[in-house]
Amino acid sequence: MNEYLALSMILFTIGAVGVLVRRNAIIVFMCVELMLNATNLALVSFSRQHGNLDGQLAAFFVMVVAAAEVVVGLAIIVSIHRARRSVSVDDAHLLNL
Amino acid sequence: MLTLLAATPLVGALLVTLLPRGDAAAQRRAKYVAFAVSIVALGLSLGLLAGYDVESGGYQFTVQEDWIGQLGAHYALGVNGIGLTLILLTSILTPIVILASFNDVLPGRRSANSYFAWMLVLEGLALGVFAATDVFLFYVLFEATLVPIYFLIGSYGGEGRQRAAVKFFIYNLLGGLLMLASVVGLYVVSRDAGEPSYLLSDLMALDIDGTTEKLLFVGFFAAFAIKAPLWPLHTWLPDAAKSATPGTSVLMVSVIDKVGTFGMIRWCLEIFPNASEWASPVVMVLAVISIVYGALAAIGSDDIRRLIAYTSVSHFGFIILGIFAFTTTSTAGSVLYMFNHGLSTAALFLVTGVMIARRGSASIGAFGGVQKIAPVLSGVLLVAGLSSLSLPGLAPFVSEFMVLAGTFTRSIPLATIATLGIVLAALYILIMYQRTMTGPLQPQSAVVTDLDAREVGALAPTLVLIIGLGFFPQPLLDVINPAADRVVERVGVGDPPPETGVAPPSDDDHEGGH
Amino acid sequence: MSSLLPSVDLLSVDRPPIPAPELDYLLLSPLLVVAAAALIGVLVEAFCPRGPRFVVQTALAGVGALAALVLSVVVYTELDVVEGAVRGIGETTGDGSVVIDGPGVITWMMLAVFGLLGIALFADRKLEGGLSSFTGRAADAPGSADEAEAQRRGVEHTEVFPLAMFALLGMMLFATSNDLLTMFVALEILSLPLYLLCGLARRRRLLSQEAAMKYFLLGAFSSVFFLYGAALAYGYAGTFSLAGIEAAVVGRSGDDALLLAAVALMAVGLLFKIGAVPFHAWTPDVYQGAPTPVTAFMSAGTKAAAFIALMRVLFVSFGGVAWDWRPALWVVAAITMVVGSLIAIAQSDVKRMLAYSSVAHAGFLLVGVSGAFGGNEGGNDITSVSSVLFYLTVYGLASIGAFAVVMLVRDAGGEATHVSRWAGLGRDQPLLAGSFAIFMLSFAGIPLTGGFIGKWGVFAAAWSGGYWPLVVIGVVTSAIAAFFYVRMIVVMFFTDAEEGGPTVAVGGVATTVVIVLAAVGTVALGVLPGPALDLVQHAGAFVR
Amino acid sequence: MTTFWIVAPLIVLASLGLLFARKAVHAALGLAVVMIGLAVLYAVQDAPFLFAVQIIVYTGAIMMLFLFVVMLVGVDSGVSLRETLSGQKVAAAVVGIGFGLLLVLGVAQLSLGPVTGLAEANQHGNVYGLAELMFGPFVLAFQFTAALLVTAVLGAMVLAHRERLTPRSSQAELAAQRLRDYAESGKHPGNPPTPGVFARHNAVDSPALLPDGSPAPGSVPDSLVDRGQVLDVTTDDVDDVHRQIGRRGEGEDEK
Amino acid sequence: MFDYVWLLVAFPAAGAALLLTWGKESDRFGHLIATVASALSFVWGLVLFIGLLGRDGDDRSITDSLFTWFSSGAFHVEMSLVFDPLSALFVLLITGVGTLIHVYSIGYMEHDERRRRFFAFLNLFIAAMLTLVLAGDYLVLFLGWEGVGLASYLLIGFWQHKPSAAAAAKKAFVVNRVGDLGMALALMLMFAQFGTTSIQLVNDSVGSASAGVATALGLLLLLGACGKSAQVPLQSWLLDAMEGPTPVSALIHAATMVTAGVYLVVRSSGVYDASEVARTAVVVVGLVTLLVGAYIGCAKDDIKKALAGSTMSQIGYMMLAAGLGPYGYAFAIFHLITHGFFKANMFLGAGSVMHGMNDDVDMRHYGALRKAMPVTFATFGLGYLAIIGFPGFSGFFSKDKIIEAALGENLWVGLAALLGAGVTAFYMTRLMAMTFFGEKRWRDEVHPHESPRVMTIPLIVLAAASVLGGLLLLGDWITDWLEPVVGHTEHHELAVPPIVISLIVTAVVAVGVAVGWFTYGARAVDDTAPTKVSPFTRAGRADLYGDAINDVVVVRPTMALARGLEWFDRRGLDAFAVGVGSRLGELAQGLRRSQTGYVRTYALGIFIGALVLTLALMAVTF
Repeated sequence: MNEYLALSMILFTIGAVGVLVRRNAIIVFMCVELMLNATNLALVSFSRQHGNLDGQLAAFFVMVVAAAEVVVGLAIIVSIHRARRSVSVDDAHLLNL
Repeated sequence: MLTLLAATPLVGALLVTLLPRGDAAAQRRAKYVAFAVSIVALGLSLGLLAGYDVESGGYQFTVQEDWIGQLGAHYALGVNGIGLTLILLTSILTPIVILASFNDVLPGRRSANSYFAWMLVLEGLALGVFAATDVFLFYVLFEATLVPIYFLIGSYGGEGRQRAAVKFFIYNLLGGLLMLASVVGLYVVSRDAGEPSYLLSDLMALDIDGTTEKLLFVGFFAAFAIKAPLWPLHTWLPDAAKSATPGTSVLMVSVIDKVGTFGMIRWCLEIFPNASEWASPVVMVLAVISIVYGALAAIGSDDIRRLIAYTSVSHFGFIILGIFAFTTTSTAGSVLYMFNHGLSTAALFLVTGVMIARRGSASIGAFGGVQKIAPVLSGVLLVAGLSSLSLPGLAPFVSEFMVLAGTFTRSIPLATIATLGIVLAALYILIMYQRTMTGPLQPQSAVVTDLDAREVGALAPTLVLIIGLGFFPQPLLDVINPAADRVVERVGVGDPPPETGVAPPSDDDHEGGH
Repeated sequence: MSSLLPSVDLLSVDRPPIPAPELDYLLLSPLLVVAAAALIGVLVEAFCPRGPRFVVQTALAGVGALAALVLSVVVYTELDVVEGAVRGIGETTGDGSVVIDGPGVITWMMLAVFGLLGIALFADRKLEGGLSSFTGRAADAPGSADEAEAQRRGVEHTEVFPLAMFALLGMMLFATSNDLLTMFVALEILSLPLYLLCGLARRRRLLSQEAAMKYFLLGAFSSVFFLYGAALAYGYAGTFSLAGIEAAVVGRSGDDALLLAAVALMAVGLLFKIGAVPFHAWTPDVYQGAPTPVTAFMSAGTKAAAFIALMRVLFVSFGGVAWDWRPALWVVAAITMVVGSLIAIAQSDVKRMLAYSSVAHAGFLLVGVSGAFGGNEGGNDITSVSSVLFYLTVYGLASIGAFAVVMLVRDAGGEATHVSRWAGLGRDQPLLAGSFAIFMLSFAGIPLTGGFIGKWGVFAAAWSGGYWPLVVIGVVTSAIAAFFYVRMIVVMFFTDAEEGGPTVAVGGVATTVVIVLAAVGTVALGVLPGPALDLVQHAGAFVR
Repeated sequence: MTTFWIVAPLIVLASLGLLFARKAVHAALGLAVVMIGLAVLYAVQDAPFLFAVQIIVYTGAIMMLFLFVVMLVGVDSGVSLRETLSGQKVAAAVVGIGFGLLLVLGVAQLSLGPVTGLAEANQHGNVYGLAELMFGPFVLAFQFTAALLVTAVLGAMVLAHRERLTPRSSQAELAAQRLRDYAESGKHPGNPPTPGVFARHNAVDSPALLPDGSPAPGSVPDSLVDRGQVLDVTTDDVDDVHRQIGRRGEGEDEK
Repeated sequence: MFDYVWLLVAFPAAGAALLLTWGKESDRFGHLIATVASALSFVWGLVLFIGLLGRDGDDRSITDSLFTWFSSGAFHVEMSLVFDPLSALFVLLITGVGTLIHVYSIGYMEHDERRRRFFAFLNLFIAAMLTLVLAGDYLVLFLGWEGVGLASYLLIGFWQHKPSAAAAAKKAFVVNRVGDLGMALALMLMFAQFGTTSIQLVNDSVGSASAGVATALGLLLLLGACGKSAQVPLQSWLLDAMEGPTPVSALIHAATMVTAGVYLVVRSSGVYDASEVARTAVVVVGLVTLLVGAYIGCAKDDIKKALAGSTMSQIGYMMLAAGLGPYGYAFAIFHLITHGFFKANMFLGAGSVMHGMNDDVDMRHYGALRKAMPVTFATFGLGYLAIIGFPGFSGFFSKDKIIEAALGENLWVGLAALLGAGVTAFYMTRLMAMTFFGEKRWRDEVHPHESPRVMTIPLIVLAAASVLGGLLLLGDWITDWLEPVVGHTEHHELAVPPIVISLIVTAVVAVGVAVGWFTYGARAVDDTAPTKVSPFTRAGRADLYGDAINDVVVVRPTMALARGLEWFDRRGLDAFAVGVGSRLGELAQGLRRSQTGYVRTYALGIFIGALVLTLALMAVTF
């Protein structure tokens, strides 16, 4: 049980670090997806731990949410790419100070 | 009655705002209306004085309505002798200020309507502040007074007005917010004791835990000390006074700053008597520093308006000293001092305002020998100045002496150092007078013409009052004394008896000659 | 590994039927009506010809929000008193996944009002020469010929109205979710439309898109933290239900580390939404880049919903470990106030300034939350919940009003948001500038404005909880914060206009109404806050 | 358990690809591996339904969408590899390691007690169990998820869909316009049509058609004409072409 | 009758008020109003005095309480006037000399366009001075005390266009304020100690207080007296005060106001009786001033300054006498009165000389005026004889008594007083010689002439008084008269009979006169002051460096402190307050830079926040 949790946490952390270090907006977004997946793993594990399906259902919802989020997110990324020909998150820093 | 009194200027302000603007005639009309309103308010407050039962003292004309029940806030008004004195001061000074400000040159093409409207707003709020017997109501009005002054300085003042206005605002707001913390704390204390209530009477009945009381006291006191202003929290005042129009300065220093000292008596002493006593050594030392420091800084000032501001710092030191000496004499003296200082500072600001406006400079060095061409102006300045240095026979003397005498019974060293203030006062006034008015007429100050009838009309009442109260302060003291008594009793320190008893002056002695 | 063969499960026959969940449609009606308005909006988008579409959408959204407001009031009157440890009103529905209680319904009302005002701003088509503030065609590259053509033809994205209604739905659901899963879904429902809306500005589209992307990436990032926290909480308690978690916490049935990690991570997601330091960094960029009507709506609505959710989670589920999270929240509140106020001083753009101001206000609100004061026996106290509710109302009103004013102060390049461009506004447009001054004074907490009572309330709540040092920090920060509000007044009233200063566009009736309502509301809540305070106090505590 | 120890390292390795892969495609593939690995772990943990959904929705749909976008913006779209923010990587590494350690050591080491297992919950089958929840306590969440999906659709529409503002000009219109321009301003009408223009085929042997439908002379290489290999153009063809691309053009012609 | 004591004050006060507020039309007759007001006061004073004479010795103190000035808590101050033998004498002196000087001024100020105001100020002075001496309460006394200070200020600076006059006026006021510091503290001490400031009550009960209190009171009052009476160390203003018109110098800075200090000491006899230390201090102050004043008087070429030095010196005598306690109070007052006559006489004479000399004050430009101004010469000569103590003249009696009493107290004190008498004779002889004898040294454009009648008549009257003032001592009338107020004790028996002392004094005076005559009368005097003079002369000319010392010790440090503080206030304290603001601003700018615009930085912030938050929460459990 703990090992699932540990794996989930490791994945979560890798995802978080990825958000910080990757500059390609798409990859950044993939990292967020990785974090979501890590969460799902935790949910599923806890579900088995507690012997109820709430966790699994939550994981299912997360997938749905993730799907919607991906659509919106990728649409935003694409529209930015269309305007700037770039998907680097660092190129978008007109708003500062 | 009190509501009507406070509402009159506010309604008047609205009226003045709504009057048509623009050409000279419209502006003149606005001025006349504003003046008339302030006269009505004066009449009302004189009516108040007439209706006030001096014999029974205490709070009169009380009004009490629930306002924000959840907070325990009430719309509660009432005046005792102290409040009445300051209400009188406010309503006397406002028409004078309005009259004296008739020809103020406003920056840009700003309209006189709003200028006078703001003044009336300020008057209304100030009257409310002095009449409030609910902490919350008081606080609200106290803070609200910042806005009109802020606009009066920032919009109509002279050079550096924006900076000065912001400084004024932030400085005072900081104090006000510290007080807010205590106001909030007071709610909690009062709620924990039962129903929340901000009524003065309810709060006085509270038994506040020692540490909490000190904490709450500090918040209140900080606000009042900034407002008053007490060294070292005074630095906003010279700047504000320098940049404001004379009328604004008068309202600010003579009226609104009194809220600080008034608040110390009304709220700090009444609600937190133990903490007040606990803090009094420190406060008294600060007050004495204020006295000497303000006077010295005034001596060193070249700008007339800053000079007057520093003198006020010094005078406020006296007032605060008297309050925290906790004797009936000194407390009553402080209240009387508030009134007198209001008058003398008003006269000083207004008459120097005339000089400065005509000369176009506020630097002492820009004048010289003005007495020759403007004897009336110079005479008024001299009388105002002499009252500021507390010459016996002029109103401030009595109050200053009462403060000092009361303080002396409490602390001889502090009273002694404070007395130094009277020497320094002579220096700052006379040096200023000497350098501006006497000597051969300087060519550059030849533009200073003498006071005209309107200006004399505006200033005369202050001078008459200054001289009159110098000899006959007792009627006012009769109003003040019961309240001062009560405050001192509340703090519970009590007047120290004379060290060496003398046969108490029998009544025969007093009325012997008659 | 039998479970790898699901077909076996699917074929079994002896399964009891799943009972239909009990839904109290009356209680849910505000949610449903908003959802309906949004969905109908989508249909309108598909089937209504372009000509009347804008008007239809506006009306639809407006009616939806208004109906939500009315229904919320109706619902509020229907709520029953729940006597618990502390008095509350309301009940749960949907098998406990949504709780319709006093604070929640009041938040609904608040949100519905904000929604109405926001819609009004969305609908102003006078400012851009007959067009709304939103880009005509988001798909066009900024500056392209297509865009110019779309502009010329007056093409508009009327989808913004359904999107706004979805966001409103999300906010309302967020405030009344009674389990973490619903809360997460609500969080996403409110976030996604806002991400989109942020990117749709007509002017400065690159900035707008950038804002959208930042908001989106960071929003997604932080909501994952929330989700992970929720997962850990589930791990701790074995349930997502707030009440279930509370029971577990009270019984200490799990491991503290898990619990506290759950609190912390969930807090990250929620604090992000309210814009607390150090999770605030998106606020200025997004507020500045987003179309101003969106900023107005978002600043008021998101904050309200997120705060209620935050308090619901902390007070209901984790009230038992309040001693553990209060110090942390304390520190966050203090840092938020200080940093928000300080950086605001250094701003020269009105929208950014307002953004940092919103950060500072998040700090002040957190002061009220940190106190975590649920009231004494007497019941009629200023509690954390009631004070925060009141504060949110006045903040939201002033914020929407202020952004509405920002919309009107324009020059050739659109909104003139640089502070210096506002010089002399008070002389030319005394009423407009006066309204803005009222909002600023309310933000600064000057008496006779709602902001003052609001501040008083949160401070009272914090002090009641024994957190007076935080109150002191709060008041000192207020003074710092006052500096930039006051500076706006200086610029508008005391500074003479520069050459070619901004011209104030005559906004549509809607915008004017919004400004007037916000100003009147701000003053009314300052002078006579009694009824409103009554309302928020009557709301009582959260119902489980 | 064995499955876990086989799959877990794979997952971690694949996930590291997200951190270190230079190309977005590689990262996406790494993520796909992670997802599939997770699917396996779901299956191991008595979550057959999620196993399926993970494969179908996540790996199947979401990852495809990612890859699609990656292709759209260009596989090699230039995100420079030089770090622009100094210290960002170090800070991220430090914080990440700290965070990971904190969670793993602080939280994952706790004793959760015996695993209850899902035997009971799954007694009527996993899907049934989930359905019971979904249509029970979480029905509202489920229903409002619809809003999420509609939003997503709406968003995609708003950001990507370009409504046609003007009807597309037919070739006939364009040609007519060119000639009008020539008549009015002497602007060169351009080269004569090349083979395949207006024809049904692009092949060299189909002659270009003139606006009236007749074959344009010289549009087919002479050698082909000589060999008689020119595609025959019938009126039907022309009508077809009209029907396909230029209805309005035809109408105008008739006028 | 005695219910109307207040009329004494009211006449001049009303006159002053009338003249100050009345417009220009009163320019023509304003001076008459003032003179009449003063004269009325004198007449009324005379009536009252006679009324007092008709009463028993024990019943000669009439308290007239007008109204309660102020009353609060334990503090109760009556606006009360006391008419008793002491104040009666003063009333007569003040109103009498005052009226004469009013008359004199009519002529002296004839050509001054602001004459009306001058008379208003004179009347103000009379009113204040009368308040001072009539006061039944120390606070009322203080009112008069400051009132005369104000009048003095206004009159010294009457010619405001002269910067020196304005400066002198300010200086007088400020130095007096230093003295007032003592007064004010004494008043407070009285209040704290006795709960009252009534003169009667304080003096009655001071005996029952501790000696320390009495000493403190005595010293504080002495400080006040020093300021008003120009005693060392607060003497410096008097010489500058000669900037005022000469009648002012005569009235205020010779005859009346400057003697108020003596009056104060005598009036507070109860206090001084109770404290040996305080008395000694008074003696020392008086003695030092006596010598300092005399020394300065020797060195001045300015006729008014020489007279001013003399005034200081003579008041020193009075202080000395007052410091002797019951032995000397009466003699102090006696000398005060005779001095009032002859010094007023001489000042007015000096004014007359100046009037004839185009306002030139330098004696080196005079000489041989006895022929040009015979009346002035004659009256001045009589005053001269009085002041040097020529036997039979008033000064002879009064000074003699003081030296006698001083010798009775302490040999050295007596000897010093004796020395003073000699020096007085020297410098007065010098003055006489330089002014009226010798060769004429006038400038060509000057045509000395006798003053008009309106000026000479007062001179004549005062000269007569100077001669006859000694009559007051007849039959110890003055000591008996004052005894109910101040008490009187004969001094210790002297080793030699009083007549011997008189002879010794006369001899010393003769030596002084001789030295003076042979130095200045018998020899020609330079018409410019020699510059190569001994350090002693230089010191005398520089007022014994009194101003320099004040300057170095007090004025410059104070002004430097004031400027420094003002600077500190702007650049230190305020800059600190503002600095806190700007530091915050800088901090804000620094924090603002954290907003880089890079989304990854923001994400890092969130991540760090998450880490710290988690850590913080979990730290609770670890």
